[in-house]
Amino acid sequence: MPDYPIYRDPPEQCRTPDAEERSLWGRTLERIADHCRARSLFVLHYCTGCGAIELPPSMTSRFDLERVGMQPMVTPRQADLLLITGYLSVKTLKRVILTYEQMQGPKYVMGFGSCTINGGMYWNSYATVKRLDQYLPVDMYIAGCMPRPEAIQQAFLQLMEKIDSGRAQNWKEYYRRYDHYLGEQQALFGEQFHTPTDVIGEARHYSLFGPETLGEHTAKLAKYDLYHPGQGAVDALEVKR
Amino acid sequence: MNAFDLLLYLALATLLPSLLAPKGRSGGMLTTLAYLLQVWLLFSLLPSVSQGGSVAACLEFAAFGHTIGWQLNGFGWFFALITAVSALIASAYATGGWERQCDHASRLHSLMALNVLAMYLLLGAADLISLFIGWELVSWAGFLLMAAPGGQSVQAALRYLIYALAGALALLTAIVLIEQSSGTIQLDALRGALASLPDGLSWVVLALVFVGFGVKLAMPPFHLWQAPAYGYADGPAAAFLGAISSRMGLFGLCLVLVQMVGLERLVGLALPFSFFDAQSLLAWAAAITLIVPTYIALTQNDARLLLAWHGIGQGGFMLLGLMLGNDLGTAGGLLHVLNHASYQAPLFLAVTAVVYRTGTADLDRLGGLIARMPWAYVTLLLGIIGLAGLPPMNGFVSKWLIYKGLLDAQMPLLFVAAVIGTLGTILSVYKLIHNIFLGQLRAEHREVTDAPWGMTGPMLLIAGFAFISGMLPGLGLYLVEPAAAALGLPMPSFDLSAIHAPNGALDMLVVVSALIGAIGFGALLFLNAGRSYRTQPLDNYAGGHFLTAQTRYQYSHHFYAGLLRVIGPWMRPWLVALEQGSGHFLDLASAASRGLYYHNGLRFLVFGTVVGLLWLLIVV
Amino acid sequence: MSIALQLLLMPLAAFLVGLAMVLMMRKVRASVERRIGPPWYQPLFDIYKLFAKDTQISHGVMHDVAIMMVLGGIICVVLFLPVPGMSGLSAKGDLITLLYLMMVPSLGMALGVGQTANPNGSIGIARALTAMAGYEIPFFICVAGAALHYGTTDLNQILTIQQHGGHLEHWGIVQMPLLAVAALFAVHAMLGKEPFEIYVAPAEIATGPMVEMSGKYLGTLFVMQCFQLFTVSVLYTTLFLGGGFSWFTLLLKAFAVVFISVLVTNVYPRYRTDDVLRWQWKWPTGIALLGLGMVMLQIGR
Amino acid sequence: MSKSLPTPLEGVFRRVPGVRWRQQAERHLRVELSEAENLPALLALLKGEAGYRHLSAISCVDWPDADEFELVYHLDSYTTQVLISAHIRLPAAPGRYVSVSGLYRPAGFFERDIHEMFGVQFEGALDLRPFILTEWGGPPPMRKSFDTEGYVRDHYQWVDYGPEWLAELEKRGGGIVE
Repeated sequence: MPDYPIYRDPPEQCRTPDAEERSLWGRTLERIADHCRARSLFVLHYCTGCGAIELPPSMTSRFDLERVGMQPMVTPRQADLLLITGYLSVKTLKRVILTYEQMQGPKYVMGFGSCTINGGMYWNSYATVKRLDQYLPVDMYIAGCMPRPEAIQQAFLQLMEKIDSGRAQNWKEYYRRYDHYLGEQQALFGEQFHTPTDVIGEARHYSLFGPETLGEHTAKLAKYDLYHPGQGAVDALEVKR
Repeated sequence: MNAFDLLLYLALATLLPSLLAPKGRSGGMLTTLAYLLQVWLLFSLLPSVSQGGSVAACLEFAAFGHTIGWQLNGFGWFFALITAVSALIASAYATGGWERQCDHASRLHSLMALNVLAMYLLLGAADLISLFIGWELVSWAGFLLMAAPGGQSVQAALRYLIYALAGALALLTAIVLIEQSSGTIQLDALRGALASLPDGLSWVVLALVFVGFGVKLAMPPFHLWQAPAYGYADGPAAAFLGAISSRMGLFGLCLVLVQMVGLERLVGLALPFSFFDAQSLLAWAAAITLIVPTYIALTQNDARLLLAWHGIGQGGFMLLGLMLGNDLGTAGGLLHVLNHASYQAPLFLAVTAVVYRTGTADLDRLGGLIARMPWAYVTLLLGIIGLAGLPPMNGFVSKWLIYKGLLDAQMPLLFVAAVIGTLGTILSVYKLIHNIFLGQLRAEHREVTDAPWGMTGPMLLIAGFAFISGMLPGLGLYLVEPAAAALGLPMPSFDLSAIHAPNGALDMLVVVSALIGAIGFGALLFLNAGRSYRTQPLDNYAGGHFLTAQTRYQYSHHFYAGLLRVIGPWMRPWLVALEQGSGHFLDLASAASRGLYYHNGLRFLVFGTVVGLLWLLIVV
Repeated sequence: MSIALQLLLMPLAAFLVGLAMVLMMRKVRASVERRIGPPWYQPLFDIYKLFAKDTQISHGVMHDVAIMMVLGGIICVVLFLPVPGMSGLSAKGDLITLLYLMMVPSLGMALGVGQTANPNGSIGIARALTAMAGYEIPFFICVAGAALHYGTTDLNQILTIQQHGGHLEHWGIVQMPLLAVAALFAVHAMLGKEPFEIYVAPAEIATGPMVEMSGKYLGTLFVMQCFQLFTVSVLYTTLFLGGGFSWFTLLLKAFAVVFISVLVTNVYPRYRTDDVLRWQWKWPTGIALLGLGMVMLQIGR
Repeated sequence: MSKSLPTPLEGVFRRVPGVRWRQQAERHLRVELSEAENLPALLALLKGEAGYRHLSAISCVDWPDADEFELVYHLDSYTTQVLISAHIRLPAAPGRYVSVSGLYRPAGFFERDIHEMFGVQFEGALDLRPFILTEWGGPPPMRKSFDTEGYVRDHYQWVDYGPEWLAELEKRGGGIVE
């Protein structure tokens, strides 16, 4: 058996359904919401790698993703779907993490090509990240270096089907296992790495706490005493390399 | 010993407390109480001045065969009431905590009391001489109040004094001409007396009166002094001056134009071979007063100057309303005097509260104060909605009246000029509130808190009145009625909450309650659509950049870059150059004439005899 | 119909018609780009998804209050706009009140965007107000001309004057052709359509005012777009196209107005801010002044 | 030595000691300097007399066995229109050299890049802060002594994609997934 871990699909943990899910009214509302979320995906217009060139053809007249309700949006606040189109240099990953944390609510990440799975063609480069799902919860990968618009379209349809059936809850993992993700990020960027977004505050606010939300890595954030919502800028936020 | 005498003596008495007890707040407290008493006295005068009645004071003396006395009619009463209320709010604000940061607070109280006394004397004038006495006292007291803080405000006040002296001379010649032509100087006797003057003489009188009173109302070309003079005065003094002081010019102008000359005569007084008559000329002067200062205000970087420039602009609105002559225009013009006072005062007080806490009024060094000074934000918000004339506030009612009046008087181009002025106001007020309260909070303002309650209370009170009188315009119109009756101008039919006109009525109670109801419904929709998480201002989209407290992530300097690229070249300060030019010319002329008699007695003798001979020739 | 029922039905009708107009806009844009375009339910699904977002970011109390002000303002404006069968509160507030009420939601949005403390938003609002200064002048000239021509500013009276006798020649556009054309340019800019759409410039200032709006905040701005399309087009129809005898004719005219501006928008790039001003103050203002002159001659001033 | 030099270059090469040049291509001259110190003088003369105002790049070559760095300055002139690449050798140990950003301002960026990638220290350089590898804590990566694969093996985790359907396919010896 090789010493590095073999990728297995995560076991379908039976999550404890919270109160409103059981009530009929809550279930129908969530069902309608999932239906609408599937049919109106806002894609973030942020091209991180070489696959970005495949997106314009999939949006314009030949493949026309607006038929399924997808629109390119400019800022992470308005977007639901983050496309990692190819290899991620360490520098870009830092901005991708900030962008991901600025996205809201049910958000989905889709990795293009093998570079996001195990480094792909740049497997031996010192500057690129090898496994994207160490740093962000990824919903779907598309094989192909780089996948053509037909493959992208088929992937989007699969993602929509996954959202429609309510199985696309992977974004909550970022809150439930934030300590693990933060640990990986600090291993890469240094112990003082943190983003202006208050992920722990949001987890507490939306009751998305998991066993691994707080841990030894998040303890390092405490000394920054960052987050006073509505209090104004805090000068302890200086990011040291 | 009627109520008007009591009012005058009380106004004299309010000088004393701050003179006798300079230290501590007792002087200020007593002055505020005195103003409260004055307001109560004025309200007790209401029944006797409505329907054109007037109250004569026993202060009277005879000189050169004319009796000079004082009596308060409805028109004077209306302005006196606004003066008293503005002084009350300003002095309450000054004693509420502002005096801790100001060494000359007691001097401010006494100067303000002096101003109020001078204004009563002007507003209560029964004849032209007492009018002139009151006018001079107002100018002199205004100069003292503006020069109180010292430094650059003394320069601005001196500049005002020069304009005021020029205005006073023009006014004096006008009074002499009126007295010669009509034989009497009693205002009641002069009612409509100037209508029968020959064209040439009436044009001269109009021009002199326009210069005399226009200086105080800061009509262009005399508008250069007012912004620095009012802007750099002390906070409460600026609020008082901005609210009412320049409306004394409007009082005088209307007294002569509407009461003595009469609007029909103005329409009849046509300029040869041009379709301009006196009324449309004055209306266009008001329209220019409305537009030019508003767009100058747009470019200001100091909050107080921006507000002072707006004070000039709104003066144009009032005159425009009064020049129309139809019922809606009159009500709009006079109501705008009250409305403007009710939102200009809180605006100046809110900006003073910001200066009190942060030490600066420079729009480029402020930002994000809403998180720290919410009550100052609420006051400024109500004030700018009033200044811009948007529905929930009273500013909208008077602007609506003036717009309807313009449309009924079939003057569409003036309507468009008024709209251009309003658009300029909307743009510059958003710049004001955005640069001070919105955007990123600066690191040095993180511990700033709201002004003490003694200051926030009065400004919220008057801003609240502005909102209430917006919801119920009848309140303002009941006060305006005696003034219109005294001037002999028609009033539209109105009740507590609505103004009725055959071709388009306005019921503010319905409009405001519909707005508040809809906002309530919107809140209902908004609040149960999922919970939102309050985050700190640095958690912001910056194109992937990590924001830190050191990055200056705020757009406030050169706020309307696109607009200024178009209108920038139109606003080169050529008038300021003209003013400085005339100043230099006067210096040269005085130096040259001094050369005549200085150091040289003989040349002076020759000069003296020549002038004497010339005089003899003319007189004989 | 009782006033309470009208107060409920008018916003609902406005919202549905607005949704249809947004759908028409996106379909026309798709067909201009030779695409199929979104399904019929797309605008509604977008808005429902935004309102059903699980997490949303607010930047302060004023950010929330401003969005409520926007929702309330747009609903309140619709109550004063007479539509066939429902005159709502239009007897209580006339044309000038309606135009000023239309500024309340944009002021609310401006304050909310200011609170989000993002320079992109502030630049967007500065540009939006500059564009407003651009198109409001010709629009108010047309409003002044129309008010003088009809002799009233009460919208119901304007409708009855134009629908008098049921035939065409009393319509505003027939009596005042120049004013109608100038007003059309101003309406095109008021809808924030392409040549004059300088405040939601995605390429330059990251969608301007909407940069920090997530979830229900963005949903509210989508709803505001629907209401604004409805209000502006029905107001233009009321002033110049004789309003609607029935709902069908009203919608026909309103869709025609929006259709013209949508066709123009899809083939034009975006002007610079000062070019928008120069253009608006030159052509529509000139035409409007000419039209105003004709109206003044007509009423024999 | 093939064709004769254009006249301005003739004068320059004569006056700078230890200059050996070779015609690399039709319009390309390769110039080698024995002592590294007179490179700034050469550049100044070329710029002054022969119109070499354009420094298109500075590249660095790592000779691990000779334990030396070789700096190559690529210059071009719009008047003489002959590309010159000036080569100098530096001992790798101190890895220090003088900056030419005074003569050519773009050299500031080239030197900053070489400093980051090879660790060569340029005195008087405009700015030597990290330029591209802002998140990098390791040694200068372009040196041949740097083991890329070893660095990747320690700092990054692999993943080998092995779902069940692929395992069965391998058992069947390949084929197409139904």
